[in-house]
Amino acid sequence: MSLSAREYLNYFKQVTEVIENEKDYLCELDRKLGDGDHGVTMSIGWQSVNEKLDTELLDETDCGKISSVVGMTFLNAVGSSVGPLYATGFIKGAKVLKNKTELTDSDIAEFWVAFVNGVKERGKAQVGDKTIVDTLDPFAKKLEAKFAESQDILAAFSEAVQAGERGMESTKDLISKIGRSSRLGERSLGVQDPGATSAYLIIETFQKVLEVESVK
Amino acid sequence: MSLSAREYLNYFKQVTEVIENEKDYLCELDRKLGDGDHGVTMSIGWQSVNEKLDTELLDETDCGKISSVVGMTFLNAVGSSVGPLYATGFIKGAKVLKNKTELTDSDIAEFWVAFVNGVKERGKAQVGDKTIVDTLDPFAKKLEAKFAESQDILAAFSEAVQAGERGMESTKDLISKIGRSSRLGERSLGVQDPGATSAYLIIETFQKVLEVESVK
Amino acid sequence: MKKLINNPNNVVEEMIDGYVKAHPTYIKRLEENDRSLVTARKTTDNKVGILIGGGSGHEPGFLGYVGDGMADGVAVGNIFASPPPAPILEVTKAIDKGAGVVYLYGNYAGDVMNFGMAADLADMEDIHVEMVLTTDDVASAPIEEKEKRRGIAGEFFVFKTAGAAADQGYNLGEVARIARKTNEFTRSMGVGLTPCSLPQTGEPSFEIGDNEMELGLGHHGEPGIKKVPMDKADNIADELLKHIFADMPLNKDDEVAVLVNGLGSTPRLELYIMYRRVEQVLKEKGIHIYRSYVGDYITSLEMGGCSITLTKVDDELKKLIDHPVDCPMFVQK
Amino acid sequence: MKKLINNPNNVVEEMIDGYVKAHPTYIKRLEENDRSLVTARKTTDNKVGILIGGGSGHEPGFLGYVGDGMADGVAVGNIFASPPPAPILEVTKAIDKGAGVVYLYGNYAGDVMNFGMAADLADMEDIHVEMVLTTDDVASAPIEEKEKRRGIAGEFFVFKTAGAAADQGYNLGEVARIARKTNEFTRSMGVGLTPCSLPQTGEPSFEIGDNEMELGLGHHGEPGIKKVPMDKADNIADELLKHIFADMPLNKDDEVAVLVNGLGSTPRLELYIMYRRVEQVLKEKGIHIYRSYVGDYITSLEMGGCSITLTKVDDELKKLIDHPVDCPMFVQK
Ligand SMILES: Nc1ncnc2c1ncn2[C@@H]1O[C@H](COP(=O)(O)OP(=O)(O)O)[C@@H](O)[C@H]1O
Ligand SMILES: Nc1ncnc2c1ncn2[C@@H]1O[C@H](COP(=O)(O)OP(=O)(O)O)[C@@H](O)[C@H]1O
Ligand SMILES: [Mg+2]
Ligand SMILES: [Mg+2]
Ligand SMILES: [Mg+2]
Ligand SMILES: [Mg+2]
Repeated sequence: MSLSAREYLNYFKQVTEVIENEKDYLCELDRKLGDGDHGVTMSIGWQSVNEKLDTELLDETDCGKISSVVGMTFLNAVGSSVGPLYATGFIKGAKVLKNKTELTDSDIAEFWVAFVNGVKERGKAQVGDKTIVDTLDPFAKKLEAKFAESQDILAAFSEAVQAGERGMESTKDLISKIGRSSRLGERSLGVQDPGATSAYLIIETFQKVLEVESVK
Repeated sequence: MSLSAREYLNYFKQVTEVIENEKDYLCELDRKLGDGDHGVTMSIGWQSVNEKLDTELLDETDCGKISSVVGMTFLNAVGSSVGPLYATGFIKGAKVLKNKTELTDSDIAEFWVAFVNGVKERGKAQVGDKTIVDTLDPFAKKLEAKFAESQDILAAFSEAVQAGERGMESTKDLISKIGRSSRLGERSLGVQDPGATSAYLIIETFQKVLEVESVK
Repeated sequence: MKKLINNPNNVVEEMIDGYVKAHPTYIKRLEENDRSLVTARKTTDNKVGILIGGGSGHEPGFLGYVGDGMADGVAVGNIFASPPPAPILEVTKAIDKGAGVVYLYGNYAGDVMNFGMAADLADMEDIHVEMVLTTDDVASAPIEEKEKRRGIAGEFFVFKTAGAAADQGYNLGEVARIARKTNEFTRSMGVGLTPCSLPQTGEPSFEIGDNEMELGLGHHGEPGIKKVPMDKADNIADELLKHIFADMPLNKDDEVAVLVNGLGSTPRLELYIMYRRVEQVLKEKGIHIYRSYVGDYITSLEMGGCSITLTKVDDELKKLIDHPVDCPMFVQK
Repeated sequence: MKKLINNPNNVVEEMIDGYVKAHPTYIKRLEENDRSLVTARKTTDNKVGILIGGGSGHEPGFLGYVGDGMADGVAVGNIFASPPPAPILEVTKAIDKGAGVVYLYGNYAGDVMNFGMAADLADMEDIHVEMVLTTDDVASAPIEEKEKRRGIAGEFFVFKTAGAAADQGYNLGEVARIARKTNEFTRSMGVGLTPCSLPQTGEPSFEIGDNEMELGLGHHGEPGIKKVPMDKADNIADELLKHIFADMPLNKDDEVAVLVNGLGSTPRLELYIMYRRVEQVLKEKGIHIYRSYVGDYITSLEMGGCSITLTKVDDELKKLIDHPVDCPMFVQK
């Protein structure tokens, strides 16, 4: 299986759509734990990316360029906590994709591992802090291990996303240690972390792209 | 029939009580037509009078003094529109009662006529402007006429209060021409004027005092 | 209605208490009357005294505007109620330096009566008093009955220019002339989005649907011209300006001072969005903005909404608008 | 939720638009980035640049504090969201006069990351940057984890003293030292009564019962320590002060600057009632109030409630607190 630049661009289109649909839900989670803007922020960021997809990136074939423009565009549109986090992810990932117009299975695996490392470096959060990292860290670990084992990106990705989902769900039972909700203490129990949720949407959407691709 | 200074003081006690009971209703009317404070203002004013009744005026026997202290106390406690209006009423009335420790029927009639003239002079409102005057003007006219005719204060007062009541009720069908509600135009239709209402309570309470007195 | 208060009956007392303690170098209470506040600073000899006042609940109006370059004293009323004559008289006596005192207040039945009574009493003490009523609210009566109009946020400009004139040594008649001229050239109109509530009742001051606003609302929650559906900021600004222009035609190259005033709970963010449109419209008409004020200048407790005020300025008024001010709630360099 | 806005997505753009048009003699937008605003006035050569910034919705924070004696420039974020590095960098470049730039911002994950990235970029352009985080909110973490605390209204005092120090010619290290010292000696705690809502969602930022308040609420509506039943102003002030004193013991004859800050929709009347109690308590303890500020200094849109901030001042800080300021939303003589 491989992914063309066009399909890669299309992935970002789909993220835009998913975020738009889940915007209210993400805000609702953030109202309980933080300042209530996570859905709005994600939407502003992805709408801005979407505009780039329709203009500057329309005929772009360098997947590295696409990834870094997506990251910078997202960052400049939103700032916020997630701006630097996701932007760093896409920019670190861009290094893996540099000059590539077609992504192989291992490019894909490497991209996502780099992405997650970028997020972790930027935010310095640990698993268990009730953040994006609770979704992304188990996801990347599983992806790396399973892909090394099987070289089957579809299967590995799907297992990784499941691990990410479990990570996301685990945030319900966590006390926030970082970010706006870290002052909530016990009151943060029971609510799923908005960032962990949006991170899950981002990887889940990629899985769907792979699935569609695999049956072509 | 005659009224002692003690009974005159007691009248003011009763007004305090009546106003306290009708406070919310007076505010409600004023919310529809003005700034919603008429009940609060009346309450502040009469509570302040009440304090004077229990202290400075406790053993006062000069009804003129009582009336002017009530007026000035009310004024200083509230300012507002009704402060100068009612205060002027009581102060003009005080002139009639000066040095009197016992009020005759004609003192009573003269007092109220002077009271109403005071209010009218101060506020310059006309009957039909949707104010206190809509209650007080017909009340005073009727009182003067009926008392001149019959010399029966109880009967005259009771007819006068009825005239005042009709005047008060007539404000429902009036468009405000003065005071805060004068900008409401047609929207002031259907709501009874708060000032006309409090004026009615003041005279109605006096009628009750007379009635109790008459059966002694 | 949640409020940061103790006993609702003491809110005005306690506010004044806090206020004089917070700004002891600016303001002090007179011993004669605890609703009488005067500047704590020495003012120049022979200066005309500026006395302002009205009900509480409009802060910074009115006590916030006592200080250098604005008012010398203020008589403080109950919430939304004119002060009685006594505190007005005490302030008058305290700030009169022989040059007379100008009373500046909004055109409300209560204020008219109480300030009028105070002026009569001052007259008996041989103090010259000039009374100037503000009547800037175009929504409150048609132009033929301009003298019936109530004063709203435009009072700020009347205080500003009259205060400056007194500070610059104008005599009693001249200060009063400036105040009247400013009022003459000032028009305001407001819109109410959400009501306030009196501390004592806790009840909303007016009823309004979730999707409605009250055009021409008074700054005590008095009903305005009519309720209309909620609209975009630009359209609201256009509507308010339309009424103002109809009332006071402005020509190309006229100059104005602008005030976009918040009623209490409307964030500055929204006020600046309103201002943005005001500027656009004035620009289109070729009217120059000489100076702008955006913020809470005369409020109605926690009411939501805003008003727009335009004052047409000539060279004389411009000089007075620019005069520095140092009050606890308003400073201008 | 009724708001005076046009398209909810454009509120920040339109606010900035209105703001720069209202105060053209104070502030201008950089061509390089429309979220980058700098003072329109000439500042002294070799002055250390003061850069402030953060999310929108806190007005007067942060753009309201650009002017003489405070900040030289501001990077403006979306509502309640840190600005990205780009506008921060552009402001940095514009206000650096070779003496370096101090970044002053609240301790929020987003701000830390974005200002940090901007500082790295500035470093690549050979601009010396010092970063000072404010961490005044005692409710946001225990004293052992002071570095985790968020910055709330106490930021005002950090801007005030650092801005004054830069204006008085202090060098980069010294300005940063002053900012850190001020933060070190500053404690705040707030209480939330009613939520605000984001223009884009219209949803209340937190849930609270009709008879409850949130102790220690953050100024983006982040939940605080706990919900407690609504209480009298005096008791609320006592409670907030109790937490502050426990955190920063003050002794007899210590001197403090006080800020009673409104969160947006709380009338000044209530803030002064709160101040009244603060003054009483400090007096009882023999602590002297050097200077007081009461009003909306750092808000959360139309949130209801307030915070109390105490800054312990010595001679050095007193001189800086007294330094004159001329900003569009804050002037001090
Ligand atoms: N240091 C960090 N590392 C990873 N994720 C973080 C970090 N800080 C915050 N987050 C994530 O950011 C989310 C909040 O994002 P958002 O609401 O957009 O930003 P803000 O907190 O600035 O309002 C949190 O739910 C959390 O998952
Ligand atoms: N000039 C006037 N003459 C007689 N009554 C008046 C006049 N102006 C106002 N009023 C009365 O005052 C009432 C309002 O009183 P109140 O609410 O206490 O004062 P305010 O209008 O200052 O809030 C009105 O309902 C009206 O009856
Ligand atoms: Mg958030
Ligand atoms: Mg009233
Ligand atoms: Mg009133
Ligand atoms: Mg945010």
